[in-house]
Amino acid sequence: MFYFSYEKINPIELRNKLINKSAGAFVCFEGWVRDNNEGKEVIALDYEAYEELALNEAKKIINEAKERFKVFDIISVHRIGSLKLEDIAVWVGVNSRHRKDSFLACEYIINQIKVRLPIWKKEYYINGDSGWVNCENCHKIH
Amino acid sequence: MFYFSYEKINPIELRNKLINKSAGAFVCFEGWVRDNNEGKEVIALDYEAYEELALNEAKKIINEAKERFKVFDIISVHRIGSLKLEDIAVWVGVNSRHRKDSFLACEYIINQIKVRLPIWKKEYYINGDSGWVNCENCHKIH
Amino acid sequence: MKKITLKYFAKLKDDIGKSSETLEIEAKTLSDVYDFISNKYSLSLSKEFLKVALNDEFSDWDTEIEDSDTIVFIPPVAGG
Amino acid sequence: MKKITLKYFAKLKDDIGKSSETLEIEAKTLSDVYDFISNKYSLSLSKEFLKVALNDEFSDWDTEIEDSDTIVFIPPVAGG
Repeated sequence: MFYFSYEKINPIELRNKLINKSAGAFVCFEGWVRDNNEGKEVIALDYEAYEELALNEAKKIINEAKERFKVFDIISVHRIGSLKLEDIAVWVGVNSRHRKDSFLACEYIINQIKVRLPIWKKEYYINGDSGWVNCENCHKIH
Repeated sequence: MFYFSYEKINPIELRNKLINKSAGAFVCFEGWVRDNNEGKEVIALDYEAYEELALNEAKKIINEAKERFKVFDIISVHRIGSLKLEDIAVWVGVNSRHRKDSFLACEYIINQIKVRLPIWKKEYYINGDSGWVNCENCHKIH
Repeated sequence: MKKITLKYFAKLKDDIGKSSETLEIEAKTLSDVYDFISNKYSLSLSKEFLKVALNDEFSDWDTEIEDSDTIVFIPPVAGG
Repeated sequence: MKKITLKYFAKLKDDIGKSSETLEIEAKTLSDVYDFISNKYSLSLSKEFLKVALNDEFSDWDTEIEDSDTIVFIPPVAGG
């Protein structure tokens, strides 16, 4: 299951949804808003998503992970909107019988989310600048 | 930091100790008491540790992880005593700037804990039997 | 003429100044649509850095459009 | 004669029926100590499956003991 959240992500609530008597392992990843990126001091950021496509693509990613690894359940939530330092931007939790599958599935999910989901991040810097991450070099001279 | 807990492990409390403005990634592993092992139905278990040696060895494991991977902090807690299904037996949390280091360090720590720390698990089965895990084959005929 | 809906996100939304529009267009492929939009708004975003989606699924620039399609040009995502 | 402290855990504690003892022993190495204990309690646990700790650090069976050492024989740990 993947969904977007417009409010603060509550990690313990998500974790508790994955409790399963037959699972011996739980692995989770949290992506946090950190105070620096490529040498610039970050004070806040906005996440924006093309939600319809992201939801379609996230469903595929989760199905791929379930085919590749022996896991019971996968939950992932991505925050949208204005985030502050230390806020959770993305959460991925996996449970499985054995720990190796949870580690592999969790890392697979977050790696694929980062490259495949249409989610954009605008950073606000301490010097007053702001910018869409990864789109500073997408220009050409016409 | 590694320590033993004689009470239920509180995952959100441990997670919050790792909050760090410069960290972009947090990975945690939880080992849960599951209802089956090698085909037998488990209803509860006891963990026992040789604590002095385990604490010495855990310190080494954490230092090794910090040398190998670029992480900020590592916290791990192992439960001791009588556990019920779904209880957390062991918790490992790591934060880092980039996610790869957190994944690698977290998995390194739990793998090493499992093989190197003198911690024993006695399982209680639904049929009334019980036994120390991994010690059923350590006998020879004198 | 085909009637299509365009949705804009992130850098493209900022550059174009709106998040969606509906227009009638004489275009064959998704690539043609981007060329039209790029010209209309004097965009400096290179197509080579963009992906494209048709009706909420990833698509190819060569794909031919139909009436009432929804099209989204996707700037580079946030990555690691 | 050396005075040593032995601590027992898990399967060994169950088999021996106590969690520690202090005794005076005529033994040279940790291996000798285990042979003595194994004989004393008719243990069926093979030394090949055990590790041994001397004064709260892992050690080797060949290590020589000294007066007031603390020795622990370590059954297989719980593993994955």
